[in-house]
Amino acid sequence: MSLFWIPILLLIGTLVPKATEGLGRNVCTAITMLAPAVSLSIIASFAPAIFAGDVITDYIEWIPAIGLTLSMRLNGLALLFAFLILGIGLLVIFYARYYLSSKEPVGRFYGFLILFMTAMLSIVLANNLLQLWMAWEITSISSFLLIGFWSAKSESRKGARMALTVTGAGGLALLAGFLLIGDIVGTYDIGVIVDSANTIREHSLYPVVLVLVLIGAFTKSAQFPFHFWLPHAMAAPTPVSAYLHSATMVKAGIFLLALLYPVLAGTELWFLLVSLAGLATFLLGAYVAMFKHDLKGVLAYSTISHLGLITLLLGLNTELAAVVALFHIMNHAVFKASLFMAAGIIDHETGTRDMRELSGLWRFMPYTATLTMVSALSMAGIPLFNGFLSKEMFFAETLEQAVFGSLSWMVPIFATVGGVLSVAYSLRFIQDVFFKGEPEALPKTPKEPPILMMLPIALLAVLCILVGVFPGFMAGDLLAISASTLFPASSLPYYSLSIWHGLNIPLLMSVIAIVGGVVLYINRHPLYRFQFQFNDPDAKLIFEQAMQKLVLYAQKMHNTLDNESLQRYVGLLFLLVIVMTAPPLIMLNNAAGSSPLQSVNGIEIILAAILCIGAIATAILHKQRMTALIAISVVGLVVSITFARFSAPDLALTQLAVEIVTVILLMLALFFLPQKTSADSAPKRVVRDLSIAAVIGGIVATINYAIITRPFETISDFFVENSKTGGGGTNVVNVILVDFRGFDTMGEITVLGIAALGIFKLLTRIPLAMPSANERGIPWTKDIHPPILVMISQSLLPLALLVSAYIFVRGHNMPGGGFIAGLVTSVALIQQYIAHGVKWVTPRIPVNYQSVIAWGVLLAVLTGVGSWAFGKPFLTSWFDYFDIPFIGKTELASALVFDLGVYLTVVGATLLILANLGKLTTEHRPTMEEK
Amino acid sequence: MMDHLPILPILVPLIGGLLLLLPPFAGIERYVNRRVAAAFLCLLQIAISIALMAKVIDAGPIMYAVGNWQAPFGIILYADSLAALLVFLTGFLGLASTLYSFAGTDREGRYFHPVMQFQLMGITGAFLTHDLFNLFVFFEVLLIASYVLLVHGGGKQRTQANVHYVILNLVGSAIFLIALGTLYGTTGTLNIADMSLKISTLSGGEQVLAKVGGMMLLVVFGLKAAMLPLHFWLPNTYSAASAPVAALFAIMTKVGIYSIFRVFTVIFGDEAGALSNMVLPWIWPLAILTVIVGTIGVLASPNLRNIAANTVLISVGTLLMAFAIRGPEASAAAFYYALHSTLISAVLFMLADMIGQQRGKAFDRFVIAKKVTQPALLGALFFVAAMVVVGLPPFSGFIGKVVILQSAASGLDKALVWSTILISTLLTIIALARAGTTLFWRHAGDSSNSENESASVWQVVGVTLLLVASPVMAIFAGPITEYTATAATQLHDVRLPVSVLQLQGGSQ
Amino acid sequence: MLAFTLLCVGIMISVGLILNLWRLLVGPDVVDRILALDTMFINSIALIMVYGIHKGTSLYFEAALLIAMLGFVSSVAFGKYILRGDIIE
Amino acid sequence: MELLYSLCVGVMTFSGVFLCLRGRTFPVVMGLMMLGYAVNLFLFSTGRLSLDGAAILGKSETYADPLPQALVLTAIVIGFAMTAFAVILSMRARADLGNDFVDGKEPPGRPKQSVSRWSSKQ
Amino acid sequence: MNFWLELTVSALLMIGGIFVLVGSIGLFRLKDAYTRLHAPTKATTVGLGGILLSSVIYMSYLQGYVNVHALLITLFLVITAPVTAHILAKVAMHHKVKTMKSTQNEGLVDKAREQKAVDEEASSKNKGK
Amino acid sequence: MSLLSRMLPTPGRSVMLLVIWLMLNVTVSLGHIILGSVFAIAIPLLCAPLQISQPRIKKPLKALKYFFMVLGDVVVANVQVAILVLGPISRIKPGFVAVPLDLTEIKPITMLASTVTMTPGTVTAELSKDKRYLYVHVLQMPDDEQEVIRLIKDRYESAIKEMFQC
Repeated sequence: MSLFWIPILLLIGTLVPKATEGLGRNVCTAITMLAPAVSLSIIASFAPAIFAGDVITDYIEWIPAIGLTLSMRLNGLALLFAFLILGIGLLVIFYARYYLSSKEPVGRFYGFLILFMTAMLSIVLANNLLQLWMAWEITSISSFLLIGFWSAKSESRKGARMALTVTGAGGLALLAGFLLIGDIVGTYDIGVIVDSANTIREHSLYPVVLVLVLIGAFTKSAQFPFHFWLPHAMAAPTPVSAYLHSATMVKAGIFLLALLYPVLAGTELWFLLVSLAGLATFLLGAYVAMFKHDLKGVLAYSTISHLGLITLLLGLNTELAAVVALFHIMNHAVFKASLFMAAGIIDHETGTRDMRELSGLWRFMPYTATLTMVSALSMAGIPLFNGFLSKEMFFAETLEQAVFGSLSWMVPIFATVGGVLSVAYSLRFIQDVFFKGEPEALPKTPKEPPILMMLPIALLAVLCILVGVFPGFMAGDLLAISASTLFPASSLPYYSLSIWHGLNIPLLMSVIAIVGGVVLYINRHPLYRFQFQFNDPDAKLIFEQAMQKLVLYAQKMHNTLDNESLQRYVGLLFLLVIVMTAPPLIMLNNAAGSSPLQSVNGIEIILAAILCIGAIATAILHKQRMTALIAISVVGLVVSITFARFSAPDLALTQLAVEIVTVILLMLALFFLPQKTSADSAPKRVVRDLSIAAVIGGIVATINYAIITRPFETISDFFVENSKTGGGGTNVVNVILVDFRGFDTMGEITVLGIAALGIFKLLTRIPLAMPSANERGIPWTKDIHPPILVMISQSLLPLALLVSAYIFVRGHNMPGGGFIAGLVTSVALIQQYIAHGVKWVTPRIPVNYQSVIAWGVLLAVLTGVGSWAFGKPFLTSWFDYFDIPFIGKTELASALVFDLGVYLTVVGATLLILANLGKLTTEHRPTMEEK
Repeated sequence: MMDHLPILPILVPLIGGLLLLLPPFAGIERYVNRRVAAAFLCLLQIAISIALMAKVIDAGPIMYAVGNWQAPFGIILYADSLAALLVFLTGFLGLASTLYSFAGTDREGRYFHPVMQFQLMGITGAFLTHDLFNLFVFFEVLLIASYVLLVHGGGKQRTQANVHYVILNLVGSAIFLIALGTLYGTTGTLNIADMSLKISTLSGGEQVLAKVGGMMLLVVFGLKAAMLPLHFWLPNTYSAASAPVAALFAIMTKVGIYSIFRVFTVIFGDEAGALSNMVLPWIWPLAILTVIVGTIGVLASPNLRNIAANTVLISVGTLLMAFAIRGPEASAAAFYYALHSTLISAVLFMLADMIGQQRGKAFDRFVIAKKVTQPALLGALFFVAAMVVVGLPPFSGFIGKVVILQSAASGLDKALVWSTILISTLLTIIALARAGTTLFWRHAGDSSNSENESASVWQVVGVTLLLVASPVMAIFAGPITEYTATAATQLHDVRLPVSVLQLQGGSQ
Repeated sequence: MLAFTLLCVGIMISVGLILNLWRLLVGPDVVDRILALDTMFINSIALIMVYGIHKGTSLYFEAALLIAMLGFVSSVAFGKYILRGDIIE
Repeated sequence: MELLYSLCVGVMTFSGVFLCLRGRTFPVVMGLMMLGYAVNLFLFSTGRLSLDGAAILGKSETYADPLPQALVLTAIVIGFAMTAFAVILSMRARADLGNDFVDGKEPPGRPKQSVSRWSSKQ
Repeated sequence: MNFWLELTVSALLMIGGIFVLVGSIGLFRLKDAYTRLHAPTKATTVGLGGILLSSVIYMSYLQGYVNVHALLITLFLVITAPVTAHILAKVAMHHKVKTMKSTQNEGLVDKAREQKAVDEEASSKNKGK
Repeated sequence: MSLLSRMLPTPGRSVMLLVIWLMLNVTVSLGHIILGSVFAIAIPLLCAPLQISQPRIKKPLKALKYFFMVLGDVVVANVQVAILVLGPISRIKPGFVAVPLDLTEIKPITMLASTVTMTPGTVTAELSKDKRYLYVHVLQMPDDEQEVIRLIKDRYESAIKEMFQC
């Protein structure tokens, strides 16, 4: 049976609860437990092989490009964790069935829980670092969901976010660490990595790797200084805390440390960092736990403390310490899970978790109390309970180690202090809750919970005792086989699991711890007084504030960068052009190239002067918009003369036609815009803009000059040579447009068509205010359609149409073509609109311009498609000469049809724009409902 | 028909879009016809692009000489693995957006579906063409279509955003033409492959001019791609657009990125002599800054659409970084990441819309508001989307991120790229956690009132289509990365288009 | 002789254009500006024709024809704008 | 000649850029137009200036480079479409936003302008 | 080339050129908008006519057949130029531009502006604004 | 209405268009005559909806005569105006006159107005709403304004009247 079945099974199990929610809670719980149970049995079925020393692996190729192979490995360490995860998981599911109130969506809860379980199990089974990381992050995510389960509560949300942020940050560091390891070793396969441990440790990036990995592990395991998220994660429902924050998620970090122990450990740096963090966490957690009034708060800090203890063990430079660490992992999971569940019962039955309100529950819930006390004593490290064993071994190891060189002697002292504290808070837990007077003012009258709710606790408590009494029998093999994975190269160091090792210093330390703890508890009040002088820093508050500050800072930065002013955007665009093009231009020694310059005559100088004056006048007069418009018309006119001057008649025609249409358009729009504006730019801005403009102008002029004074080789000769023979036209420009580069033209008319549609769209239901008088306050004349104008316009129309036909027909051989013809037609029709008005013209031209556009483009495209019938590529032109009687040799060309498409598009587009713009003030204005 | 495969992705949406303007598809009450036709067109487009990919995988890059004029004289379409992939992506995104719009967006104004098709045409054209001026034309097609789509639905915010967007892009187009002119004026050709041959033979002043032209091209493409400091238009524009439009826009920045990859790999790539990789010193800092600014934007965002828009920025920066790292491996990583980031950005825009619809006046702003009507559905969708976008496993984002991170080879690159991307990821997580908890977990009162409509089936279909792509991309990451690796190899082999296009003088 | 005449005429027309531009910029009323622009159209026609004669080609005839046609529309549109604000109504 | 030509292009670019940097829509649109002219002239000249020989076969011995001319033609048309859209958009912006600033709002620190002249007569 | 032909062409050109220039000078010199209207619309018509005529002659000579298409431009101008002038005069009246001091019958401007007939004396005073 | 008259609602215009077409193309080849005829027939048909029906010129010969008369006047006018313009400005005495009209249809009026504008020193400024008066701006006002009115009425208006026979 493949190991992959385990996560797959669980993944399916994720969906089951939601599906079976309707069947009732018991059924749902039972079915939910099925997947973990089956998984557990699968794992168990592998257990004998593992105990026999085998390692079961299994893999599927996934993404070779990034070295991610789905690869599973079940070895001793994984087995230990798998048992913990699935075993305690099952108990928690069972427990949650009673814990959650009937209103709460148990299906969702179970779904999240199983998801988490899947992820956790995937971590321990992963044999590929990237795969492990994937699972690692999913634990963060699913724990986010679980912590935030009671999403209506602010503290849940904040706690969840904090946990996600901290573990997420750690996760990212971890990813970086893993990727580095992958880089160093060349693979992410953990087996190989373990084998090449020396390569890593000797690599120059080893410190970086180590720090990154440790950040990952420490955040997850709530090690100092990343411990602060854990207490706030207590906002989660208690089963979640029992599961995530005792047995599993926080242990993921520890697991990682254990997993990479053979790879990364063994260096000074490792011992220093790990033990320091562990020690600090151990003491800090234990100390703070003393002062927490919330039951879960106590447990949370105690968890932190114990995690610190385990980390410390892993950081001690004795081999046995790592073994002890594993042992304590087991023990801690067992007693802490049961304690959390017990706290949940107390909360559930009394309505509060505040130890200042709780007291004397012994009388109301003796069974619960008994079970709780078993676990709590285990936590305190009292003999006969499992906690004692690992704690005493821990004391022993602190004596053996030499991490801090000559300061190492302090470690046992600190360890003992920690022990004292943990005894004290455990005692407090027992004493304050179950004894010490009568309960008063509780929200609910306490009573025993349902017997089945206590079952998980009972099981765990029994386990505490059993392990505590028969450690070798209960846990020996498992510990041995799991510990052996930490020492792949060598055999396990010698150790013995037993209650009694004789009178020795560790025993003394234990005794000191217990006695000291009792004493401390009895005299706790002075300590409280001392402690409460300090303002208890609320990590949540600080964290939230920090986040808020971060957001505010980001917003401030954002607002400074982006003032939502187009002027800045455009200015930056131009500046970037300057910055990027100026340096190479500076490298250009001489702008002038080698071509001989052409001479200038007076006409050209005058035209150039007009052009420049017109351009500058437009810029200066832009506030008097009408005048500026006239000035820009001049520029357009001279530009088209320039085109004519430099042998481009087609361009001259097009430029002219386009310019006129544009100006008409601008006038139409100007009617709805302010005609004049006052100065609105600060002088500083004007100067700045002028400088930008001047530099850009200079750059463009320089480039232009540099280009046109240099000879070059071009592909154009081909067009000239093939225009007649290959394209069937003598106007090379037109042949390029409709044939050589007809595809461009097709795109171009598409643009025109879309623009027209878009403009129509813009005009639809436009809410416009119209000026009733011009900018001088003179009301508009009442002579809307001067008769003389009407008369002339209508006699001009046939002429204009004829001219446009002429221009169209000759386009292929002479200057002209569909586009210009289209514009001429449009202008002629626009002239009719101007003369007669929309009301008169619209019913007389019963044409849907939108369809004209569509047909125009379609015609052009279909002409292109037509060449497929002859097995030629799109837009392959066809032309031939026919000898028609009386007429003589006549040319027919597909390009003409293409050009007709262009013509139609231009007419349709221009009129769709202009005519509709004119309609705005009439009842023909575009609306959604029309047609 | 198979011979004409490379041009079909351009012609199908074009002809389709035109037909949609004519009876029996035109007219306000015939929207059902339009919808059916539009969906059909998108499916056809996808089918074609799959066929194209299959052919390209089979036979290597193919070219299509429009008008039967050979390179470098005619316009050549050049479909290599990269282009085919992006065409497919475009079609897929188009389908999802179209389906999503059936929920009602398409009826909020005229011409939605036709212009959508034109938009697709412009984008695919830009991906397929191998001619600089034709690229300009297709840029304009896609731009004008995007202008029109952006105002779809009306409203102050859209108009305002459009003003900025249009003006900036018009200036951009002007610069594009100057750049084109400069390059034509020095090399005498417009074909990209041909230009790559000519560029290495330039010397003296011509070389400098070509460099200037190239730099201007970078500015233009940077503007389309929203590279810093030309990114300002993006957040406002994208968050103003209606959801399906914004979703489709997710690919628009990729057009800019694609052009950068194409032009600065083929023309100004390793074989451009003195001009080799001249833009790298610029792209490095700008890419990193783009990510940083995008991240700041994500943190500062007041609503979900803004976050989505800023994640687009981050992805742009990331892709540019991948470009700056250079080499086929980085390019391959970039292509995978581009696929992923495009899809997920689209999802976020759609989700923001769906969530907003159910939150009353607050829409998708991060304030206390009504509870959404369908918390489970939207919550689940959002949650997955958020995981994908920040790059958490097991979705495509994780793989996308890892491939990019892995591709940074040298020490300094690595430090820069890694720290930028990872820190940005963390901050994005923070922002999205904040967003999610506010949108779904903090609410005033219940959603019991009837005015809140629940999400339309079409919306769910559209979003799901895109969202499912992420796990699919993750599951089939093996073959996909293999494909992108091929695409990258083809892109970096500058001689390949020269030989495919049968250009003369490829040897010296 | 012809070449010289052409240059002379060309310069005369250009000088005319400059004078028009002066009027266009100075105004004082919009009428003057429009009138100046209209005159510029006409001068341009003349200039283009002269250029055509100079080159001995009729390729530029259409350009002149179009200026005549479109210039008219443009002037009328300007006039209508001043009179009514709304050109097409 | 070449110098004069590039000078004109430069001046037009200057004017266009300056107008593009204004704060109201109409000048900006005019700036875009102007920039368009400049760019068209620029692009046109990349085929080098040729005084004789329009690219009509049979009309002269040498021909001007026809390719840039064709490109400019396309560019003019596209520019026309874009300008038209920009103009109408600025109109729409005025209608929707109540002013004609490119940013849709008065730049900070400027006195409000009276809008009393505007009535909504049909 | 035939000397006389060249002379004719040159002379026509010269006349045309002079009239074009005169038109522009008129526009430049004249004192009010109304008088300025006269200068260009008239002078340029003949000026252009001369140039076009010379073009017709020259082209016909060059190409060896009668090439009269340049006359079409004149046709266009004959049709359109008066309307332009008319519209511009309307504009001038609309804007009530200043007239030269020596202008006679200024009172007609107001009437013309309102498109009144001359004999609608009574009502025009009250309504005129 | 016969097919012919439906195909050719305005034969005169069609002929004119054909002639213009041939002028444009500078040819009299058969192909162009056929093509031109097609346009000459099609274009008036297409334009028909946009035309307001107006009286037609009944006497083409008179029109031709009128044309040459005006042509002559225009040449003279230009010389006169040129002298005025180039001379001292202070000599110019402009003024307005109102010309009462006998014509009633708008087409003849337009013709008259155009003529007035084209000829020496006069510009049609406005047409009264009831089409009874033509307001004319005169560049150099003779002492008697009736002189101008008489000139316009006798020399041009009557000729136009004859042309249109109304």
